[in-house]
Amino acid sequence: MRRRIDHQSMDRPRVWAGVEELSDDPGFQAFIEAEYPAVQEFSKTARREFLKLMGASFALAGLTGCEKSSFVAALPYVDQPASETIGLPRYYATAVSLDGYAQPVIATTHAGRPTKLDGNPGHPTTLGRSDIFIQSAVLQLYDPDRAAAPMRRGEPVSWADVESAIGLMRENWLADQGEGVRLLLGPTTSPTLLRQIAAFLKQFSKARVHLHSTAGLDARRQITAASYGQPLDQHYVLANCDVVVSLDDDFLGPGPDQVRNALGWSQSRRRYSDRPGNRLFMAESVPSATGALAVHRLIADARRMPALAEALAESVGVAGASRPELTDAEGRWIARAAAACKERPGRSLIVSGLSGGAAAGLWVARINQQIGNAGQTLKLTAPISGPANAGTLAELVSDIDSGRVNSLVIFDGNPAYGAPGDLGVGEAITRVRSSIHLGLQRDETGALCEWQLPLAHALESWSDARAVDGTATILQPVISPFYDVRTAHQIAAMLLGEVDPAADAAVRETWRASFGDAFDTRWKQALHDGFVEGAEPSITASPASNFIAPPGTTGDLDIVFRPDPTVWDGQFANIGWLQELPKTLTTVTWSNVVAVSPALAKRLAASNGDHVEVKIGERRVSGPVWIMPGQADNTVALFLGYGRTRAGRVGNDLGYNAYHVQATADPWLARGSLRKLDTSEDLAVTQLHHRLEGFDLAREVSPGQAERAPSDQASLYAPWPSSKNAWGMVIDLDSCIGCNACVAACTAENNVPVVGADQVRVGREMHWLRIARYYTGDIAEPRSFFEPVPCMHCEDAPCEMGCPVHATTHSPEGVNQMVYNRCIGTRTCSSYCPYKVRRFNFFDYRAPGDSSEHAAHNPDVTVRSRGVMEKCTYCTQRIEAAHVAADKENRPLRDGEVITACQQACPTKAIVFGDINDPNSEVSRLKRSSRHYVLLEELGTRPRTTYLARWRDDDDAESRQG
Amino acid sequence: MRDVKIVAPIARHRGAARMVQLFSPVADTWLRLFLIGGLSLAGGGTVAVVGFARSAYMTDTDVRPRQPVPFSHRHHAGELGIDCRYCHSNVEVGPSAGLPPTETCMTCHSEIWTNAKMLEPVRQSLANNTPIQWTRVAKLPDYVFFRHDIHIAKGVGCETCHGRIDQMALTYRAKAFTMEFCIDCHRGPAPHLRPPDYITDMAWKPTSDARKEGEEIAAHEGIRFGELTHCYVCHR
Amino acid sequence: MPEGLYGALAEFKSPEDLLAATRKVREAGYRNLDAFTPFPVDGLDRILRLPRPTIAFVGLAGAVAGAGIALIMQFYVNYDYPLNVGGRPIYAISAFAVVTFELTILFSALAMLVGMLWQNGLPRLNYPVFDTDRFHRASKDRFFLCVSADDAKFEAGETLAFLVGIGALSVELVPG
Amino acid sequence: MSDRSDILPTRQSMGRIADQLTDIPLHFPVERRWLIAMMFASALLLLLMVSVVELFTRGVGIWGINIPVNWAFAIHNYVWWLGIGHAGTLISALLLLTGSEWRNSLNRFAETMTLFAVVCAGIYPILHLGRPWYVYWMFPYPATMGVWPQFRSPLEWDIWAVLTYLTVSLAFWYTGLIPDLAAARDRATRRGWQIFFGVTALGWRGSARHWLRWSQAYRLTAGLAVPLVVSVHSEVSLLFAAGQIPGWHSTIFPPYFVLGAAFSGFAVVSIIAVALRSWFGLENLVTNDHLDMLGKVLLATGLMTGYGYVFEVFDALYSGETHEIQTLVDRLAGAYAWTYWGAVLFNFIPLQALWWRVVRRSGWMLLLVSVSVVIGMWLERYMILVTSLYRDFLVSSWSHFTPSFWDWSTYFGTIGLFLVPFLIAIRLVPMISIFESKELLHEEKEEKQHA
Repeated sequence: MRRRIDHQSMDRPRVWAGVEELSDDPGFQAFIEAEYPAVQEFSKTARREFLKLMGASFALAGLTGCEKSSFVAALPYVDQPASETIGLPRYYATAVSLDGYAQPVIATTHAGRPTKLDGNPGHPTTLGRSDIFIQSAVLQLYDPDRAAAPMRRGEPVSWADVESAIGLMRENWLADQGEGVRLLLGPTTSPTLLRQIAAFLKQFSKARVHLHSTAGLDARRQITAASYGQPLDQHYVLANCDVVVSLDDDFLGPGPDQVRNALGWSQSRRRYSDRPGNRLFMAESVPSATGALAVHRLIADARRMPALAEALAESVGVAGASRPELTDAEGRWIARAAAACKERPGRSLIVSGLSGGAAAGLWVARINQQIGNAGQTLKLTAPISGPANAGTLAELVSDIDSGRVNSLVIFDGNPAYGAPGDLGVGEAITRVRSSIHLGLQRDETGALCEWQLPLAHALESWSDARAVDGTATILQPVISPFYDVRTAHQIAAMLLGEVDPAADAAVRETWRASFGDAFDTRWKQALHDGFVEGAEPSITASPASNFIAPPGTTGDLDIVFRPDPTVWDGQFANIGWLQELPKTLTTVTWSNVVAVSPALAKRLAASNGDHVEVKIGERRVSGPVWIMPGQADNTVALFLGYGRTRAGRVGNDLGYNAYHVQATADPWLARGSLRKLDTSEDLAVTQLHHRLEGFDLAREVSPGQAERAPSDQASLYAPWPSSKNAWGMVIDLDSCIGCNACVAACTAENNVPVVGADQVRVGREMHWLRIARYYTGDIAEPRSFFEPVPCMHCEDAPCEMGCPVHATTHSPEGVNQMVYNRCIGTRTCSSYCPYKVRRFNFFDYRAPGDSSEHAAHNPDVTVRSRGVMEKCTYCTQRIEAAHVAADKENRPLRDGEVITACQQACPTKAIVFGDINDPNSEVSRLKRSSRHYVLLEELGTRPRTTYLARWRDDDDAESRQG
Repeated sequence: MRDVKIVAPIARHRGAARMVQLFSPVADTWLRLFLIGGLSLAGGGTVAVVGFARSAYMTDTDVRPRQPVPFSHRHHAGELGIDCRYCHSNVEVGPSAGLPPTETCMTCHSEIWTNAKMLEPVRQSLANNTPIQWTRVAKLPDYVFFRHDIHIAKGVGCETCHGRIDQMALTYRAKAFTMEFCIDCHRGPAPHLRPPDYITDMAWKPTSDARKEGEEIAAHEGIRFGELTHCYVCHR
Repeated sequence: MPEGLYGALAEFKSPEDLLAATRKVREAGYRNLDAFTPFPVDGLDRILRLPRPTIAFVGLAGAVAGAGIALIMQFYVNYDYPLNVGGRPIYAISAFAVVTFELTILFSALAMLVGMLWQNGLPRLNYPVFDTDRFHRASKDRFFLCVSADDAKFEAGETLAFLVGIGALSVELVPG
Repeated sequence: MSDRSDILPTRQSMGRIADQLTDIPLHFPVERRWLIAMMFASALLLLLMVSVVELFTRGVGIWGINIPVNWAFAIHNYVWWLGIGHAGTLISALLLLTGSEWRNSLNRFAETMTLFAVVCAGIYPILHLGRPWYVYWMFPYPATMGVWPQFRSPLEWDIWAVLTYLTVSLAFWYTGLIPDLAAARDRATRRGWQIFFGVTALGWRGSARHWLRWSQAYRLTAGLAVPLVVSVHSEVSLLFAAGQIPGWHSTIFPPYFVLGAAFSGFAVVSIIAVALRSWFGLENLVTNDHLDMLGKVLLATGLMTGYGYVFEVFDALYSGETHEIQTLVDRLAGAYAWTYWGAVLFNFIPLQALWWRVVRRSGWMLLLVSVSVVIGMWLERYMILVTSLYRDFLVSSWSHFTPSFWDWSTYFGTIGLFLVPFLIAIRLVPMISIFESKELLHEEKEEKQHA
């Protein structure tokens, strides 16, 4: 033993814990580089892989010494923060943002680093629910490709350089009141930023602000402006709706409003226990998550939306509407929808999306007015995001073209990538004399600008923003910036002439004005609560009375543009979690597609993955085709957000750039043509087969249907005694909107690795929870279903029986346990699993050892190594933490004390988890529901995770027969 | 008529005839020794490997790693009688007992032994705001999620796992932190429990009947018997 | 018993010759006999009055031991750390049957192999009969009868002569 | 039985058989052809080593497996090799007990083949593991973890079954080999050979006492080996049948697997018989009658396997279970229908030629049929694994499987792992049981004399 003591001296050789570690040793790397000079040419990952291999072969050859030690360094604080409990998480209320809107969150931090974001339960719009963007924002924080320091023309500079350069610019601007100075902003709700911009415009009276929105916010405002005579924000009060009619508006799809709409929708949907609480009529050109939930889904080309709107208006008796020519199906749908709306005056809602344009929007406004929905189910407010009275991007480009711009400041936007291709923004930017770009990344736009100033991430920033209803949140940093970055407010303050502004100064100043004397208490309260009470007041507005002609119909196909369901407008392209999330309805990952109808695919003789060229005007782009069951025959959908070139290592060179063919004049609906190319690609899809094939996996029940006799789930085996708590889960298929928030939350909570497109392609995605998506019926007119499938935690689990080493066993609380450190990787459990919910580490899927993404890991969950099985654990770390908390207080667990990550995220509360031994728990109550059923019950596995069948409307049954 | 060969044992024609006596009698002895030796080696090897896994070498017990400051628990906890929780203040509230921040050391050592050479790293730590690099003695693998707080709350004393820290000049791992060690107590915690007042008492001995007393404590603390040996209790 | 002598070895052409010769040797009163043949010769054991072999009992003992060890092992490991495996019983006897069966056979077969070698006194590389000139054909095509020097009736010259008399192809003395 | 006395030509002497067979190892006759074969086999073995290094360095992800098809080539080839490894012991043990003398010319190389086939099979469960370095966790040893193996798992049964099978086969093979090693020892002239055969023969001297005990031990071991063979492949079938996956969860599996194993095993025995007899000029020992018998057995086991196919279809249809029927349809017409129809084609079509005596008695024809059967059985195992897994219960988990380069290289590599020791073995030990041939020859001559 004595020799060991010597080993502990500070200069002792490093101790190898595994072969992989060798590759990280600089000495070894130097040796390899000397021996194999070509290694230096390798890409980072290839190089790592090579080093790993070399490390392994040297270890096998016995070249390296082998020494074991479990003695590692331990570093205490020098001065421990008083409130810090080592090993326990702390929580902060703050917000991240999407399209300028605040997405209120509670950030979980471990030892000072945020690891998980969840909705803020106290917040009036989200009630603690979240979406995929909230869940993934934490990975964006740790994105290793973030801009780390200010740069000028690609050369690193200091912030002092930046400040002095801005000082010089300001001198020039002051000379001519900012003539030639332009600010370009994405939509923002931040009172502080808006105040700073107003101050800037005051200082430089001839400067102008331009607004650039990628995801259609400006288009929506144009529609309301045309429909109501003033730009307005629409707020759907879905909780009060009995009938909803949507004309190509995917209001439950991704976007800033998703959580609020999903909550309202599910609230009204679950209003009664014996029948569905509302009915949705959807006319859509491209299948969407919302359309999948519709009772009556009409497939219509995008160009039909104004006509359908007018027909509906005519049917409910709106003055001035005349009945356009309709097909039989359209006619039937209109008749049903109109009847349903008229039956529920004031409790119905008609909405329309971007593809209908102002023509449909105006009719919809009039219908809502006519049947008394306005003010009841449809609330209007003044625009929540600003800046008001901003110019457009097109105006900016034309100003640049005519030489009227000499200085351009771009606030956190990427117009060189994310703007209609015909504008030529990138080229225009290069012609501005001095340009400044603020951004998280040195993206396509940043690369073109003279100055690239790195922004702090929302989780590192003092800032403020307002949620979709106008409720403001003061953003507080939950971690200090680990790069040399500044917030937008600090840079704005620099533009206003301040030197080295403090991070929180501008925000405090804004709120000092509104909090007044009670500043300190209210500020503290706001930070604690995560929001400041006070939504935007609603206003009443009457629809305009003019007539808007629908746009003409030239060209053979309707081409609609949609933000991508997971990477949105492209800003999240470098977030692996979002890239690997299967896109709702297609389950494609790592790419966007050109979605076409089955009929069109047949005409083109194209199958999934074949490349097609989309031609709009003279602009072309080519991408892989995806045959979308239920898409309108002559509509093609292009998805924005891909084809990025400077997103980072994750997001570069994936998919095609749909912005390229977007037109400034009508960016959301165009006419164009399609041509099949000879090439094709293998799309990384997580679900290959979508037709339900007659199985009753995703069930439906009619309200009148006789209650199914609850099964006693008989077993040949004597039951094992249960401990006091017995965990179970119920998933309500009627509420699931397929939004993937649960999957993203699970990924974040359980350190689920990202495996990359190639691994997804061969079927090795690691998500513990998948949203199975099925359709039944004709491929041209299918009914779609979503079914989240986590581990069933079978009481008579076939998987456990297969394991030869006791690596998967059952807890007395009924949890099917998977012990990674005992697993030897026989994969028997997965072979035997009828639900195929187990996931295997075919390779070492851990991020490279030096990756900053490790900081996002939940320290309470083991990071799995190569060769072990993993699966849903019912978030056992949360169960055990709750047990410890309860046991320390010597009390039983309360219902709702354990919340799984998926349950916590779900915006429709479709997932309920709890103790099934407690007859009064929510989960027990749901298990007694008449809609309750067990997936593959005939196998006798006795799952703890069960389902509530989706409601089938009686009406719906009629229509099937008819 | 018949050609019968009679071969005399003494007069054998070594060259002509084929002899099949290939081995000397010693070869048999060697072969047997080899067989016995091989079998004993295999058997002994198995026993040795099983034993080696439990050896002090493999479990890292009885090793006193060199520390930047030769901190003596015997002096502080034993002779001075400072309570464990004075320095390891996190032990009742969090999963980790917590190493004392430099500030804690300096509460006393800004007053006494202010110039001791031995304490130079501590002063350096405070001056430079860099942590002292201790070498961890009690370490569990990454996949074991141990929580101090619940063990303390339920009556498991420090000494139960860490041994007589108050007698260690340089700290070492007193107990082998094998799964057997943990599971033994998780199966039948009663004999290992003590009243809350004696959690940090190193010299505590159960009064008379450890099991009976432990069972009383367990009942009082509501220890979930039978639920502590499934995998997710420690592995996640 | 003469020092340095193991016995007398007689070579025969066929099993039948050997059987006939053996019968005669026994009739002549020799008792301490052994035969060496290239393959098992039917009926030789009866003529030599060899006891019935007990390998079957060794095999049975091995089988019982194997079954016992397998069952005890499987019961013990589940007793030692009882874990709920898919709701199956702790002592799942039907599931234990397979390993029990395998170990029964394994132990039985190994016991018989070891027992056979042990009872035969093998391995034994050095043995007196190898020290003869003709014995190498015992594994080829000749059949040998050996009269042990321990035999009460053994007398080198006489015995050799007797063996020649009953039709041996060759005879020789085996040094001890 | 008329052809019983014909099975070995009686116009040969015992001594010649002994010399002929011991000469093969002692004075190896076909050096050049052997070298070429050895180089080919070594190349394959090298391929296996490269594949294994790659596998252990990077992980099982180098194969084409995924979720749901997370068992494929490794288990597939494991079952295939193990099935082949069933013929040797069956021929030796079962036919020994039933007194079928024609086995005597075949049993030694059939057993040898068995051993190496089982070794090939045996490495797969280790290669297959995600963390092969922890394979010892499958054995009950007093771990510091206090955790034991899980004896309800078919995989755990499997380890015991395969190790038992390997050990008992080895014991049985060796027991039968001892007298022949002694024969080789007595023929050997070079010191090296003398020591090698001297030690391995353990000093066997053919004493009547020894033969008596030996015979009993040998016959009893044979008696144990027969149920063992049946149990081992039944147990392997439980690897599948114990799961609930459609197409696996069936009571037909144990007999279906055992018969299929015997079928493929006899095919390989036929291949080796034909090859060895032409290489070493053993027509006097492996006669056309032997080939005829092999052909008949092949036909019989083939037809029984065919019954398994028919019953599997019937079973699925009769069950009325939607998932079972779905899997049946997938087998017959799904993405991997080629494996099903390939198995049917290769297994059963050329097999029908064996109804003709002339085909059975022709070495080349029997060889071709046997090769076809080996391919057919390989496809069958592919079919059983992949068609059941790629589309199981939940439509959302349906996927595909495509073997990768490393799948193939590992598989072909194991053929090297089989051939290299086999080629060495034919240089080391007599490939046909010498003493049993002599015994048979003697009995035949006796009979002739009496007749």
